[in-house]
Amino acid sequence: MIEAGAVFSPLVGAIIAGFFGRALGDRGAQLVTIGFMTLATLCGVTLFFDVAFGGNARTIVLGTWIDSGSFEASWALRFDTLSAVMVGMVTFIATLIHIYSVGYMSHDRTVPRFMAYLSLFTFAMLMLVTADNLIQLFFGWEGVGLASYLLIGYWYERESANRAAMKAFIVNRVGDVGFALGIAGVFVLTDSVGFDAIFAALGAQGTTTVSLFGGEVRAVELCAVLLFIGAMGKSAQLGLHTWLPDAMEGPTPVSALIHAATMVTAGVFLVARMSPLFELAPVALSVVTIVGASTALFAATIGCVQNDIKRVIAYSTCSQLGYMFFAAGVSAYPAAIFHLFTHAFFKALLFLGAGSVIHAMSDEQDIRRMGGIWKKIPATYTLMWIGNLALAGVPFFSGFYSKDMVLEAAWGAHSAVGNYAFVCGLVAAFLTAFYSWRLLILTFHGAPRADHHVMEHVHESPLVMILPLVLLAIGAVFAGAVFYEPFVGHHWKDFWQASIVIAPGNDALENAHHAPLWVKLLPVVMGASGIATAYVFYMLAPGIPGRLAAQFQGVHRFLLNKWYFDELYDAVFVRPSLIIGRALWKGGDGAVIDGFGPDGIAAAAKATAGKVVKLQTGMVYHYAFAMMIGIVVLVTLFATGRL
Amino acid sequence: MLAVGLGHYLTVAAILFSLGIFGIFLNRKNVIVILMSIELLLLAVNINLVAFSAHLGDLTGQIFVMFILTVAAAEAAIGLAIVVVYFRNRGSIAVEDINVMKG
Amino acid sequence: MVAALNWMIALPELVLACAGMAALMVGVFARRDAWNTVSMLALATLLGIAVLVLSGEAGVGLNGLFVVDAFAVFAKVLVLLAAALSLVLALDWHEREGLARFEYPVIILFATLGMMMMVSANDLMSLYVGLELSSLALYVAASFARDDLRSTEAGLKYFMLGALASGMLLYGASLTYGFAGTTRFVGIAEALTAGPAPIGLIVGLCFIAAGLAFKVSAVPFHMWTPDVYEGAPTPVTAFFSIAPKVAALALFLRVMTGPFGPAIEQWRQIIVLISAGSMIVGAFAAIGQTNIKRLMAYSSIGHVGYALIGLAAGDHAGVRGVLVYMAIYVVMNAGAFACIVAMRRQGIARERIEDLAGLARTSPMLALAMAVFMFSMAGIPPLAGFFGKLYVFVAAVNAGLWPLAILGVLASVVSAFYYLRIVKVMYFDAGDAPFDARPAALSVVVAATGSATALFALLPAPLVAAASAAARSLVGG
Amino acid sequence: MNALGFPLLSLLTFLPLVGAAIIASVQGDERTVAQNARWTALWTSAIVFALSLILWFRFDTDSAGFQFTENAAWLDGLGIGYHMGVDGMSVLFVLLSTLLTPLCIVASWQSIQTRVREYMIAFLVLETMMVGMFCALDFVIFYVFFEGVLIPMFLIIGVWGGARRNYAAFKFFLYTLLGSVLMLLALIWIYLDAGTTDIAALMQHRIAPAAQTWLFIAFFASFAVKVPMWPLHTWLPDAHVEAPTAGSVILAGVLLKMGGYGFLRFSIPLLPDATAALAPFIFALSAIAIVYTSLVALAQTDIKKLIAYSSVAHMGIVTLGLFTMNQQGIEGAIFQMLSHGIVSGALFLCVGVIYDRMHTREIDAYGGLAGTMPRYAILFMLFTMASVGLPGTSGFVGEFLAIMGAWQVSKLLALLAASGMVLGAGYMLFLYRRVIFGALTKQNLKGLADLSPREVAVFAPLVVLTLWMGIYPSSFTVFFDQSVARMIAQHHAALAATRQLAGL
Amino acid sequence: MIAALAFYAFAAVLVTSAAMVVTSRNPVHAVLFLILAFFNAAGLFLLAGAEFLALILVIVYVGAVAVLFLFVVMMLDVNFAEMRSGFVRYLPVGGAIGVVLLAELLIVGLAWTVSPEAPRLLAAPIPEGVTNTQALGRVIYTDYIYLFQAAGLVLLVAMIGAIVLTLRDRPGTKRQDVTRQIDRSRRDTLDMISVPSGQGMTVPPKPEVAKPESPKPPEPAHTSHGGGHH
Repeated sequence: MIEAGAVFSPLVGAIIAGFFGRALGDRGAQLVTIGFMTLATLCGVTLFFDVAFGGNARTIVLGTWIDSGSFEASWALRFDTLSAVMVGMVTFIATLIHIYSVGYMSHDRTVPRFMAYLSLFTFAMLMLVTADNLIQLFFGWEGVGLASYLLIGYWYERESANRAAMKAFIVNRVGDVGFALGIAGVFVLTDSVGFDAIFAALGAQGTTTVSLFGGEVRAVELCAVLLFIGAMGKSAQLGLHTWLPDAMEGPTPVSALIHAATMVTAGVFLVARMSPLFELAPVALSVVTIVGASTALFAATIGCVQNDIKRVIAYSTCSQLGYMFFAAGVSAYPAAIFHLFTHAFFKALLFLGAGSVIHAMSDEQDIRRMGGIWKKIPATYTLMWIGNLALAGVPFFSGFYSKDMVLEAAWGAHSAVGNYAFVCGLVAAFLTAFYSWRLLILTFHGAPRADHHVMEHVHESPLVMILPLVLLAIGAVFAGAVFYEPFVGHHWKDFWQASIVIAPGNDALENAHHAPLWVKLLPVVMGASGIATAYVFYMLAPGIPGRLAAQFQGVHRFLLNKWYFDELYDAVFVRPSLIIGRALWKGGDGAVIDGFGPDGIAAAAKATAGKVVKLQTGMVYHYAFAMMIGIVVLVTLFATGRL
Repeated sequence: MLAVGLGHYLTVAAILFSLGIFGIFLNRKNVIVILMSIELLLLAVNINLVAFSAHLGDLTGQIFVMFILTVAAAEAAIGLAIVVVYFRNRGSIAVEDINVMKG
Repeated sequence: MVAALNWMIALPELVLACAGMAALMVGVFARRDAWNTVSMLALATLLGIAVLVLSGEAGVGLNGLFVVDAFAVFAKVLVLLAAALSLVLALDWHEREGLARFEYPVIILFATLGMMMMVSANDLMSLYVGLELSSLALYVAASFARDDLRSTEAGLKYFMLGALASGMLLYGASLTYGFAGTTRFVGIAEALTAGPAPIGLIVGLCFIAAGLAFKVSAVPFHMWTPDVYEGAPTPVTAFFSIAPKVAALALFLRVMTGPFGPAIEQWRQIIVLISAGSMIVGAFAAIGQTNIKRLMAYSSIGHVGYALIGLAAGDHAGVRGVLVYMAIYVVMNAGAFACIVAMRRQGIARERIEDLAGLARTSPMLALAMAVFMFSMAGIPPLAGFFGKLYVFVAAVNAGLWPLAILGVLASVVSAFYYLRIVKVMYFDAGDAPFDARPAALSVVVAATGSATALFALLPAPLVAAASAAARSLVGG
Repeated sequence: MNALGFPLLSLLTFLPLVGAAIIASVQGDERTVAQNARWTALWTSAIVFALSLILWFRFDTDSAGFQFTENAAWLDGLGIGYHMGVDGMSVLFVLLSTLLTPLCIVASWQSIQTRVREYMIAFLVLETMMVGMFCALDFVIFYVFFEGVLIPMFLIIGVWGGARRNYAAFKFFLYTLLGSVLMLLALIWIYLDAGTTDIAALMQHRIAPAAQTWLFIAFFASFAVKVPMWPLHTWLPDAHVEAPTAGSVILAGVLLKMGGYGFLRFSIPLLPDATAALAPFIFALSAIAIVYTSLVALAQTDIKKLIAYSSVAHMGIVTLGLFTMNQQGIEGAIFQMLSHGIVSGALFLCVGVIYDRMHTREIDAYGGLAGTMPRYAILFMLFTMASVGLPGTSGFVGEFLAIMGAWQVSKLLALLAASGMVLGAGYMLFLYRRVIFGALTKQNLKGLADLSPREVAVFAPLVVLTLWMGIYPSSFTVFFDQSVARMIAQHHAALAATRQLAGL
Repeated sequence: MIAALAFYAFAAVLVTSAAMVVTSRNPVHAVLFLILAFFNAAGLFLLAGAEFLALILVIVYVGAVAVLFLFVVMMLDVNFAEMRSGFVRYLPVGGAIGVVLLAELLIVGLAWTVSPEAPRLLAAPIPEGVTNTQALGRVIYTDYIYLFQAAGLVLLVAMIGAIVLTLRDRPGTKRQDVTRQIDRSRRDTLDMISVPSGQGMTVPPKPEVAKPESPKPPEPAHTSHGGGHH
């Protein structure tokens, strides 16, 4: 019952707010959704402690869903440590964001719709994390995709919002193709889509090979890579990341909830969930590591030059997701999840703080037009500081624990890819600290760059917005220290139990605990130097960035334009699709198929008809002539042959 | 060579028949010539039948000829009647003018 | 030679001949109001004869010149029905067009008599005489509107080409006689079984086939059809398109499967050729037509092509197919022509397809009936026309005539186009002024044929059983 | 007769004709006739639907055989009987037909104002043909209904259609006719080979493998046009665009399924060797269809045409699934057909809603409807999502199962099938964005009324079904589980037998 | 030998005149050539032993049919033609087809075979010792009565047809009214007046009574020969 309460109460809230929103009014809808979210949180947090710390893992089957031959997927709620961590985190943060939204969206015209979408999203996310089989996971997966689409495009009158929403959905779909095929592969391999059955059957299938485009590959590798492609889409990894920055078109609470704390981490969750599979697929793990590490670095480079406050944080999210992935890639799933967990708090904090800033600045998002407002909104300022400290991995904030753990694990893998990840991670840590303080300084310090009209209106956000920030800040400060030991400590196995499997020999996590001191210190040093650099650039010598940009114009533009990924995709996929579609329509369907098919045949028939009719001259002698020809032909054909 | 046999009669009939056919589709001017050509066709048939009758020693051929003659006479009557009414309407019986309907 | 006269088996023909002459007398002496009287008399005669035909017994008579079997009975009933239907169509039309002369029904009666004789022919001579009797009557009927140029032109063309065709037929008959020494169908068959057919007989066969192909208007002997159909008065065209066609096809069947039965391998190819040609011409030539009678002419050419598929098969299934096909064809064609006869606006008969525009609004039932006929002719189930095609194609596939079968179905698609065009004009196009009120008799014909066409699928068994029996009497099996 | 004691299937089939007869016999001025026709048609189709629910409740899902069978003599000379019955593969299609008909009639309540009587008659006749076709257990009977559909549909497109209705109606008619007549020849061949056209008996009949290829091609000509498969699909966009709303609904909802059903009922079971041999060919065409028509859909400017092209793509998934010859693939295909019947029907209704108000189907004429028509926007969103196969809606299950099936055949095939997920999302969202989202700038759109209660009533069952089929699809798949399993088993047995023969 | 010479003579003239029928520019000439052809065909018939048919051909065809042609040709008074343009234009194709046909027919005629079964199948062998006319007369009203009657019907139809097509019911034409003719009584029409000789005559005035007209021939004369066969 409590399980169902945790998962389904957001749905109830969404339905009530969505369909009866007009009757309830804004306030009513807010109350209903927040009420149900609170209920979910209570259940979720209870379950978190019960399952994760009480060891009461369980699965509740609700009913059959799809049943076709041996393909059996049921609706079920699976609560093991992994799920419970996620459920607890998701419900808690989602509730805070619901509350925050009351203030942030207070001037919106369709509040019930917004609240319903938020709750709907939460429900889908919960279905995702509590799935007992790949199909239900896919349901939640797509469900959050839908909610994300709806929320990004929430301001549907804005063309850019619509584009961003579509982009998010479609890019995610590309990943989903991989996911779906991965599921197909897993199903064919193990004849099941339920987790327990899959994991049980995997052992015997470790060496099974399948033919692929002429070659033979190990089935588990193929499945793992395909599933990871799905994860890349949702978690905005390099190549499929383009939607995430655009997704900032959505209202800020959405960015916080979906594009920072929860949905984007679904990919990491998936890899952790499928750890028994990935453990059998070393190549796939290497791929995960490389992609994750590259993303971490790549996104951080872009983050350094972006000017939109939300986009900077979005790229930071992208980068942090890369950390999680390469952690998972070196088999340090607990580290990945731990970073996911802490990241959820500080990134939500950052986003909501940014939202608060935007709120204060009359919907201004460009940090070049901010500055000098730290005194006017001290609470927000403080909270943003906390968030950035956590993000930069400054010691004893939560980010410090998790990021260090991730980097140590990468080092601990003692492999080439592990080292690559370690190096990337270190550089990214430096960049992270740099852009975090760039953001802080540009936003709050210096001379005000906004017009005075805006400046006059700068005001502290209402309590309903600040309160969630405070709660998140508490999390951002303490979550790392509190949960370090159970999540990634020496006895992590007692905590995670069967929900995460690490094959013997993949000892990155264990090695991390025995990392030398320089490994442990280096990230902190990188973070500190990043902060220092930012301080120099933007506080002490504000001319340097401009000069650097002029000096390395190519690099700067390259970074500013996000490595030209959008342009590349536009040129390679989007535009050609439209052009080809049009060509196939007019040329393929119209000219070729219809031209040679129905229309052509019809025209030919008409032409034939004209010719046949012309034979009918009306002249008797022609008719007689035709008869003669007829008889001569008949006689010639059938008689003379018999001479 | 001089002994007259079945083949000779058939040859004559074949030539007549061909001439009749020829007459029908080469004639452009007068419908009545077509009717006459048809009479030639029938004559060819009759010569055929009579020759076969003689060759086989069977009367049937001759009986057939008799009925053909009868029917052909009736046919000629109808044909000429139609030609006459057509002439009344069209004022011409040139074959080339009989082309109101076509296509 | 002992003459087995057995004239009683020709009783229906005798009665018909006497009735024809009696009708003539009535017409001559009754003077003014003879049209209606004689028409009614003729109608009654036709129906009465049908009963007589049905109740008659089978056998060979009149010194072996005449045969009555289930096949003949089937064909005769069909001919009589067709004649009666077309006569009903003529009742009102001829009066309005000033053609209400009593000779018309008399001529129809004699034409019908000739057709019955054709159907019952058991000898080349009776074949010829019967054929000529009906042909002469038809020549007259075609030019019956003697003051109308088109009608007389139709008569003239029909006559000239018809005479040519009978010349060919006779030439073939003479060659056949010369080979077999007899004109009796059974004798010819016997002579043929004795050994391989010599070239002379094959040539004769070709000529006879050509003559008969002319009568059924099969390609390339079809050229007269469009002109005659267009020129003749519409009820006459209706008559042409059904009764002589049935009779000639029946004769075709009998001649090919009877006397020339042993030479099936030779004539099958001939039939395949003319059948294919007919289907093609019937499908394509009608596409551009604007005159509906002309369109129906091409349509009838196409239908003959389908029917000939059954003949090409030449077995029980094939003959059955032809008979079923023709029976259905008679009904739907009569109905279609009834609709065409009803196309009269402000006293003037209309023949253009465009004149049907908007019929679905002005006269929904007529449009519905016409649509039923058109869909049926296109062979769309569940209408009757489909079943005709089905039986024919079954025969074709059974006999392994794949090219013909494939050509047939493809041609049916092409021809569906122009049938649909008529439906389109009636239903899709903008309306015009309504047609004049049509006489009740016409409505009855339309309703009867229309419902028979539409509902045939409900009770196909009687017709099929009769056709099957008829086919059995002709080819066994 | 059957377990019910009365001929249910015949009743379902022919009851609409009774309604049509009643409508035809109504006299009076035009308004009276129209109103009468509407109500009579609605009542008739509603009663038929209610009766058809008996099938839902009384169908024995544990049996793979034919149920509710009826037998009667018919074409004596050929030994062809009137044989009706349903099995798991057909029963749901019957229900789909009986469900969509009353909805179509309600949907046409106001949009059809001319020749209402004929319209309603045409729809009832159409229902007869559809139901009859899915119930037929004799090949000839099947064919009769299969072709008979053309007549009312031709009239519906041609009389009540749009500007290019002539072209569309002719194209539709002749195209499908061309396909079917070739099947007719194959049918006749099979009949002569087996001596029967009874489907149950034909299942036991082995056709020589050499002949199967030809027969398969003939069947293919018919069913592939109907489905429609690439490159035989071009009639569909034209027909859809020109047909009135309800016509499009039936066309997409039921008529396209006739092709898939035909493959399922005839091609696969009767011609196992040819099926196995030609499956790659079908796969190739299906895959092309998915990618090709999706791309074409992207370029469309007409709402209906876009949805029509999406139908072709979705039916590509169906044909692909059908020939995978595994449980997931075939069940996915069947489910996809059912789902597509509901979803694309609903989408066409959605188009109809705005077409009734604006009388244009150009995408560019719309934009920003979300503001004025929120209820409509929600519905449209739901069906859009169902169309792109969002889990939880009916569209997901079929597509996903078909992909599962395809994977077992070929990885590349599965990839191409799955690419439809991306492209489908592309064009559907593109459409939605341009119609519903965006700023409401066009003046004439500002006064649009949201859905009326009547329209909501039409959509309600479709919404329920879309979600029901998405959330609890087992209640549908259970109907055809057994039949499909049996068919697959027989297929493999037949192939084994052929191999054995070849081995000897 | 004489018979053979006669055959060749008849045949040659026959073929030549037939050719002239087809090719002559003046239709009247064509008819006359047709008559010539008939005469020669009759000669061939005679040679083949079909005397009766030869006579019939001359009497019926030349006497009736050909004359009818002549009659109609002259009645319609068609001016005869300049050189036929089409004739030349179509000659190559038409000639080719015609030659092919002729060749085929000649091949057929020259390589004639009779079925071995034929002697057994003869329906009416020529009886010995009777004239040709007698032999025909024996069967034509017995074995072939059916055809005979049917031929009569053909002629009847021809008659009806010719009448219905060509007879004009012109207003004002006087028509024979048989009933009235029969109903006439002498008293109405005739007054017997005894005229004293040498006195002259005065006719008393009396009401006008339609005089019986001589019946106008209802249709062209050709039907009359049809009647001749009955």
